[in-house]
Amino acid sequence: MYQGVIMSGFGGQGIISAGILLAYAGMTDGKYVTFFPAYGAEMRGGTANCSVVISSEEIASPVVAYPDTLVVMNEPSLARFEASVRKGGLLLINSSLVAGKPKRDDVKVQYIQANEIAEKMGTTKIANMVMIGAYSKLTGAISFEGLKKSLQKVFPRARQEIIDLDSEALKKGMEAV
Amino acid sequence: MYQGVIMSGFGGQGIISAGILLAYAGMTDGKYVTFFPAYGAEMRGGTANCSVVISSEEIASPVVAYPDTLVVMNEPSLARFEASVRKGGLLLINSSLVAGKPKRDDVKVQYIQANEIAEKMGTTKIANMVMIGAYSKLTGAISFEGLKKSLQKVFPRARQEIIDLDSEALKKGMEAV
Amino acid sequence: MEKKVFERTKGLTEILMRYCPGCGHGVVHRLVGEVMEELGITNRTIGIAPVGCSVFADEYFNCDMIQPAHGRGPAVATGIKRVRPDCIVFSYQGDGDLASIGMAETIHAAARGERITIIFVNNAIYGMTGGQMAPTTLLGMKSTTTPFGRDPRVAGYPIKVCELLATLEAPAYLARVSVHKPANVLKAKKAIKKAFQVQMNDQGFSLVEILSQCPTDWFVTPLQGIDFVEKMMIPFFPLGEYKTIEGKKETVKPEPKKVLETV
Amino acid sequence: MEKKVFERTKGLTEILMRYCPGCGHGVVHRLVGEVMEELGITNRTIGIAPVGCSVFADEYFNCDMIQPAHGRGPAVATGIKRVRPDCIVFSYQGDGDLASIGMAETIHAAARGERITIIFVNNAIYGMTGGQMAPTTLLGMKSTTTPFGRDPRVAGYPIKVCELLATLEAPAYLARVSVHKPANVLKAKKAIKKAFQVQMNDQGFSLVEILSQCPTDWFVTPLQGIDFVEKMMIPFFPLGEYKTIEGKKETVKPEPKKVLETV
Amino acid sequence: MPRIEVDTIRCKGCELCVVACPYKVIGMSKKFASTGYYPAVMVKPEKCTGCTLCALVCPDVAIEVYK
Amino acid sequence: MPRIEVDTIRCKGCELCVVACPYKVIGMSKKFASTGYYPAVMVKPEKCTGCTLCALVCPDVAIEVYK
Amino acid sequence: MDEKLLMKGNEALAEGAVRAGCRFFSGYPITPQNEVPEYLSWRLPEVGGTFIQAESEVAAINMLYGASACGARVMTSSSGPGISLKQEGISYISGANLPIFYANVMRGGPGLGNIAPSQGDYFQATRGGGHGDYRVIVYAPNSVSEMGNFPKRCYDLAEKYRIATMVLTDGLLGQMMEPIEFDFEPVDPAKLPEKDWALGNAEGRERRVIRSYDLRPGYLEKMTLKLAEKYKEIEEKEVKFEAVQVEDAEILLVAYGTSSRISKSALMLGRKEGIKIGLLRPITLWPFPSKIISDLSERIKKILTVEMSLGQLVEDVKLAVEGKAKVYLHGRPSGGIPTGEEVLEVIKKIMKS
Amino acid sequence: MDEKLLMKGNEALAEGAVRAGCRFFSGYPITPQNEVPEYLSWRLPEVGGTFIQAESEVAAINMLYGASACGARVMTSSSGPGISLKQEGISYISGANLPIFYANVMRGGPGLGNIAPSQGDYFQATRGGGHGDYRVIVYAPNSVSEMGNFPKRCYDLAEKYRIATMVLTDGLLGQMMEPIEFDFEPVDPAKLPEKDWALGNAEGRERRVIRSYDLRPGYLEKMTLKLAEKYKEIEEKEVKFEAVQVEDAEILLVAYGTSSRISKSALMLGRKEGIKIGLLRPITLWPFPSKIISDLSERIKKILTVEMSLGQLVEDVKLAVEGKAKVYLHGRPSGGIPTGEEVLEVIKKIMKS
Ligand SMILES: Cc1ncc(C[n+]2csc(CCOP(=O)(O)OP(=O)(O)O)c2C)c(N)n1
Ligand SMILES: Cc1ncc(C[n+]2csc(CCOP(=O)(O)OP(=O)(O)O)c2C)c(N)n1
Ligand code: SF4
Ligand code: SF4
Ligand code: SF4
Ligand code: SF4
Repeated sequence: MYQGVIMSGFGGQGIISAGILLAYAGMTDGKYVTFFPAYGAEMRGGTANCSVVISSEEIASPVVAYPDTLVVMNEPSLARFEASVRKGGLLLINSSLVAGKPKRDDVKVQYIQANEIAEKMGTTKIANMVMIGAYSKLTGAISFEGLKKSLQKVFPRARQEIIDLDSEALKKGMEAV
Repeated sequence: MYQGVIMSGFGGQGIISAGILLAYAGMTDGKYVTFFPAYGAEMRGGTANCSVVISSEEIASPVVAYPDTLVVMNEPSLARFEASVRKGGLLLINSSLVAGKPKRDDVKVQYIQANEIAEKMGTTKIANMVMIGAYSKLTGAISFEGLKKSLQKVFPRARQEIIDLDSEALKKGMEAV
Repeated sequence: MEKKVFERTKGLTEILMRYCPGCGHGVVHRLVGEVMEELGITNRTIGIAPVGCSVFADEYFNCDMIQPAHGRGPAVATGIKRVRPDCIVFSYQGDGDLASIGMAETIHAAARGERITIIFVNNAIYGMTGGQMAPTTLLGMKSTTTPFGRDPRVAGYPIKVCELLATLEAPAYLARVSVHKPANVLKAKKAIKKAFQVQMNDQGFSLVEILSQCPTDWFVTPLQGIDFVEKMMIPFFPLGEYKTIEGKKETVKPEPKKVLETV
Repeated sequence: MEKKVFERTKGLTEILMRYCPGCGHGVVHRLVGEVMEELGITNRTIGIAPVGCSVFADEYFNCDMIQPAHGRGPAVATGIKRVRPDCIVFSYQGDGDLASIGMAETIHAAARGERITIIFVNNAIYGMTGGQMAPTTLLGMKSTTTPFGRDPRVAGYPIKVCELLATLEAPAYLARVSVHKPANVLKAKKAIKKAFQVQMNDQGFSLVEILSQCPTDWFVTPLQGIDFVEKMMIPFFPLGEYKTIEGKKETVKPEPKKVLETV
Repeated sequence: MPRIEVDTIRCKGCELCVVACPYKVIGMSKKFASTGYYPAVMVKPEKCTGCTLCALVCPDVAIEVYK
Repeated sequence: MPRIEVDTIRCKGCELCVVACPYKVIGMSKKFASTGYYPAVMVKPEKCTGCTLCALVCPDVAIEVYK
Repeated sequence: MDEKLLMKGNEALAEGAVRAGCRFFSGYPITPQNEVPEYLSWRLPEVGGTFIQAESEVAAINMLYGASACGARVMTSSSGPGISLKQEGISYISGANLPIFYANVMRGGPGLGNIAPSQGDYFQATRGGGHGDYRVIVYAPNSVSEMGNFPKRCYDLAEKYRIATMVLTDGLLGQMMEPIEFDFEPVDPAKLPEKDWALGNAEGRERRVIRSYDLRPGYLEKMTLKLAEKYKEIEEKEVKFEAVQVEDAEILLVAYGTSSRISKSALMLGRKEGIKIGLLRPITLWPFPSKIISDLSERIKKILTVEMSLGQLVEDVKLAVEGKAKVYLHGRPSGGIPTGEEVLEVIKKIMKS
Repeated sequence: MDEKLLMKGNEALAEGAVRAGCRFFSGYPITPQNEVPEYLSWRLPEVGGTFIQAESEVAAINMLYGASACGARVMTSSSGPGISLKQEGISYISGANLPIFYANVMRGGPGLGNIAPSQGDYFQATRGGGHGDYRVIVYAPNSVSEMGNFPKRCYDLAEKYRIATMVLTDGLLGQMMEPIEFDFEPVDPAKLPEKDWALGNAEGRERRVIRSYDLRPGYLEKMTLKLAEKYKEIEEKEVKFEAVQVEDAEILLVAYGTSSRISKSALMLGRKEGIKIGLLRPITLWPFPSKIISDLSERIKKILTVEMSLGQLVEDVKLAVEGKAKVYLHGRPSGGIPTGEEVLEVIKKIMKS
């Protein structure tokens, strides 16, 4: 089993922490994992993206040139990464923020109204968790338990309510697909 | 014709300007020349020495490892350079300041009371010129005319009296050997 | 008829600025742009962008620009001004750039009295690299490299650049302003204009220190940012003019060599 | 019975000093040596020799010594003192070393309030490299790189280091003395002693600036040298204490983060 | 009538103009722009005097003022 | 009787001690030492008070004073 | 030994240094290594160590000079521009025989360049960007685990030989996260043997002097010849490398750090297609594993160097090969990151040629 | 053209730069190159140029960055430690494609070292002591005449390729005096073609930007690949060397600068004894005369590199030779100056082996 994932969106959408969560959950599940952020100048705004690899074998390169899954959190990200997705791969689109439609017909496309779902739960800040939940369900690359256990590790200073909310959002994401 | 010369003495004895004068005179005489000072930290005191090559052919290395002539202006210089003089070479010693005697018996040794001679002319500062005069006479490597013409070039800001005095000292040096 | 009473200055390009929401850099950029435009010098100005968030200034100012090594703006400005004394030269710098790595270059350009203008944006933090301590970070203030607050015993005291430079002979104009409120913005613009004029009149070195918000790396909202400038920064970094050309006496040029000749 | 009333301090080694005739470095060396001896700290002192004529200081002071890169004495001292707070650390530096290439390190060590002592020998010239302009070269003064006399328009103005550092919060002791006459030598020694004591008492950063003769590169005799200090240097670089621990107020440590939380 | 124009591409929703306006003319949009930010909008356009104070503090030169 | 001792290996003949001495005790030797310098010597030894002023200014720590 | 941690490479590096006994860090922020000082700013005080944010890289390296002269295990880190500024200091430290450890988390150059991962500072690291004849031991990790475990090796060698040691890594390894296990017991620096050259309290011993100069004619040459002996010994004893499937290889990849992982990807992809690819990964860049490469080149006649630069490592490979095999280069400078697929393409072309 | 002058190498270098159109110098004193700034401090004002004694080498190189960005012919000079401090600036200048000229008058290193002549900074000069992939054109004079005449060549190339150029020389060539004739007409910089990239008055043209960075993904790589093209062209077109009696040589000496003169001494001494010695002197160290050395190594099977270092040039020689001949080294580091006699001894030993 090998999953190369790219997640991409605006700075501030929690792309990086979602990616770390993914990697942590993979490790918790006993897989090999790597996480690599496309770090930029640290200013807010602009786009943020990261690459995660989850694999049952040792990972050579952590570079994900051709993702098996692309998680798209904003419009520009679709344009930038769509072409790179592996044939037969998965395109996971936050349709709350992405109006455009992908041109590829050789990949699986899944839309999620992540912001709407999150907003209903009280804050759009957890839209990233919704997307991760959906990813976990669709690919089976990571388990919900792995994700849940990892939340506390990734956000060590977060209060329990927040963790619970995140966990809830993961679930809603799973349910949405 | 090839002459490798090392001049050595205290800082302040005019070793460097004497060396430059030698080189200038050689050039004026139509020879190839190089001059190389053993420059040190610039503070006063300590020893100063320089290497001059005068040659009728193009000069490869300006480094004088085995001088044809060694001009010794103080005691420590004798100890330091004596051994390096080429067999059959010349050891020119300012005996006003050098009490020790060379151990070599395969070189020509010439003593000059340069400081006494210079002092009689009014200043020990021209002892270097006395030595150069003696060198010119003994080796014929440079002409008195060449030296005289070069004085003004080497000391462009010196007054005529000084130049005349230097020139006189050169002569006295020639006469002393 | 409707009139535009506030429009974008031609001193800036049209390119979107990459700074964070509420960042003071944008305001300072605009003021410099307006001053260039008003003084009619945009065409003959050469600007220097620092290494810092405003590295991008080389895209934003509508004049010839150059982007050099971190902290070396004043040295680069010196090179430029000496070769092109007909041009107006300004160096735009952050606090890390100017007062940490570039401290020597800043002081020496000032001491030489280079005819340059430094626009010094003091936001008490390293913006671009993600919020490390700056030489102007206040005591007790948290940063990513002073996680428990700046402790003077470990990390020393913040440096007051205007006060420091005011001890030098050569600077002709030194002022500290802020851009957190409209009234301050207006004063800041006056100071910047004066600094450029001092250069245009060949009067000497000029520097304007501008207290500026960095909400991102202070971990606050933009509105909290302007409060922080008001309540914490200004009390420590008093606003005002630290040196003006009026107060500057003519330089007497003694000739020690003469003295030496007579001793 | 005959008594030695002045003898060579044990704070210095027996090695002959290589300085030029009439050079002030030797006097300053002796004073530092005497102070170390009198304070009983020679064994636990680590001295830093600069790059400059006094690079050889690492042979002359009778304590552990280190010789680092040109101008970086204060940084090296910082590294040493932080690792060995039990040791007394002094950095001996010339004007080029301290105020030109090392300006940033000097200011920042001072601003951090490092518990170190800097012995700053200001002879208004670069000695070791043969008489180039120093940051403290007086206006009009000739040097091998200001052959027509230092012209402020080209080469800027001399920098007054004590005055500059006095604008910082952290320094605990700053004084300027000279060693050209016996009375001054005595005062210089007092200041040096005080500077070491400030360090021993953990009170903060200390620096003594010593006006000193460099007859060789001033192209004068040693006697003319001391006249030059008296007539030209002292009027420009006033002697005295620029900062003392008495005048130092306790540091208030504000906590901006708290403010931020409440804005 | 005095009014402001907010360039929604430039505006980053920092709200500095909101507090700078003495007449509380400006508020924040509920809808984010293509940039991901929620831009400033006139909420009480009728109160605008064209004083330019909002424009003075806007870090993104997003405001133009007409009178 | 108070007196000074000049270390002729250390002395570089700078004459600072000569002018520092209030009693004009010190003068310069006419003969240079092995170092090439002309060292200081007591020229009026009887006038020496052992005040140590000469030693204070000597850059080469070449003077020791006895009393 | 430890539970598996998911760590950033930079944090692993910092934590690894602390566990290896580092108690003094001075550095200046620069992307992509900021996590190193940020981590140490709280971690070092925790173990009684000192963290200083220096005013510049120049100051930082000179603080190290002082602190290491007192015998402490010290560290600094930076990226391209900052490492350049440290070259004078590194040359001094080398001349003075002081043991230090530092890291270059490479980014794209020259100049301000960018902050993407790159390997353009290989020459600087292995040839000495500073002045004079000196060498620095260079370790090149290729995983977060190695980022965490190499500082210990560096300190041990640094003190054994009194030499500067470094980790040459890049923004990818610095920024990526991976599980890590530390392979050594934490070092208590107080229990390390005393250094008989360190400055400090001179009570009851001769005073000590640390310097990098000797102005007396001839002496410095002797000092440097001593350095040369040390370097020779290190070249003989301290070479480290990893060889992957070289036994039957028909083409040999040579790559270090990030590009060695990419090369491994290519190797795995290629082997699946039946192409006999081997990989030689230098772990120490100086001393360089010349012998093994020379040996392999007797048999494998095609060698491809993969690096994220215009071609720097390739020179060391050629120097080792001495014409015995054909040496090719796939170089992506200034932030270009090759992919396994891309490298495989190059391999295929070479195999056909 | 001129009367023969007896000049110090450093002064020849300074005068040569002025005659070649240099109108801006910023530098910081350091032995053994002090005559350069000292000379220019009065000479530049004479021709309306600017002399600045910078506060440091770091400031000096960055002043150059600014001045050259305005199109002036600019210069700085230093020695080992100072050149190390300039590495960041040189990397920036290279990244920004600015033409500058500088000189390293080498002294003994590493560290403070000494002030004797040395050649220990060869790697730094030819491999780029700074960060990132860049190259500097390096001229190595071996006489006072060349010291005076090479600045002109450097400026011409610097502007032709928009690249940093340098003279790598040493304390011996800097301090020695020799007769010199300038081989070119003085350049009036006002008459040089205008530079269409220089900063200044933007009236009537697009504004210009000079920078060494591009943070957009992929862009910097393209910039650097452009640099690489330029480097390739220079390697093809601008190699300079001198070959002495190589036709019948049975052993080839390779040496540059001071050690090439010493080698020539050895050659002359050896030829007198009937030993067939040839000498290949690289005049440009980068681009390196690899081809001629490679060609010669087809025939001459013994090559001796003579250098005043632990062995740096020898790597370029080996890279050129690619195993075709045996390459020996005679290296004297840190101020050791070999003699012709000494080199001849080494030659004899090699001939016997
Ligand atoms: C030599 C060097 N050191 C460090 C850096 C990394 N760096 C980039 S910007 C910066 C500091 C920015 O802070 P500041 O100057 O205060 O400007 P701001 O970003 O806050 O506007 C640093 C340290 C660099 N690019 N070069
Ligand atoms: C990086 C570097 N730059 C320059 C030098 C050359 N240098 C040696 S000493 C010195 C200046 C000495 O002047 P100062 O500090 O005033 O001390 P002094 O010799 O007058 O006592 C310089 C520039 C050097 N060694 N290293
Ligand atoms: S990080 Fe701070 S200084 Fe930089 S752009 Fe953002 S708010 Fe402005
Ligand atoms: S050159 Fe000047 S500072 Fe140096 S030793 Fe001589 S007199 Fe003293
Ligand atoms: S101040 Fe400018 S950027 Fe901020 S909200 Fe108002 S219009 Fe938008
Ligand atoms: S002061 Fe000292 S060095 Fe100078 S002359 Fe007197 S004894 Fe000699």
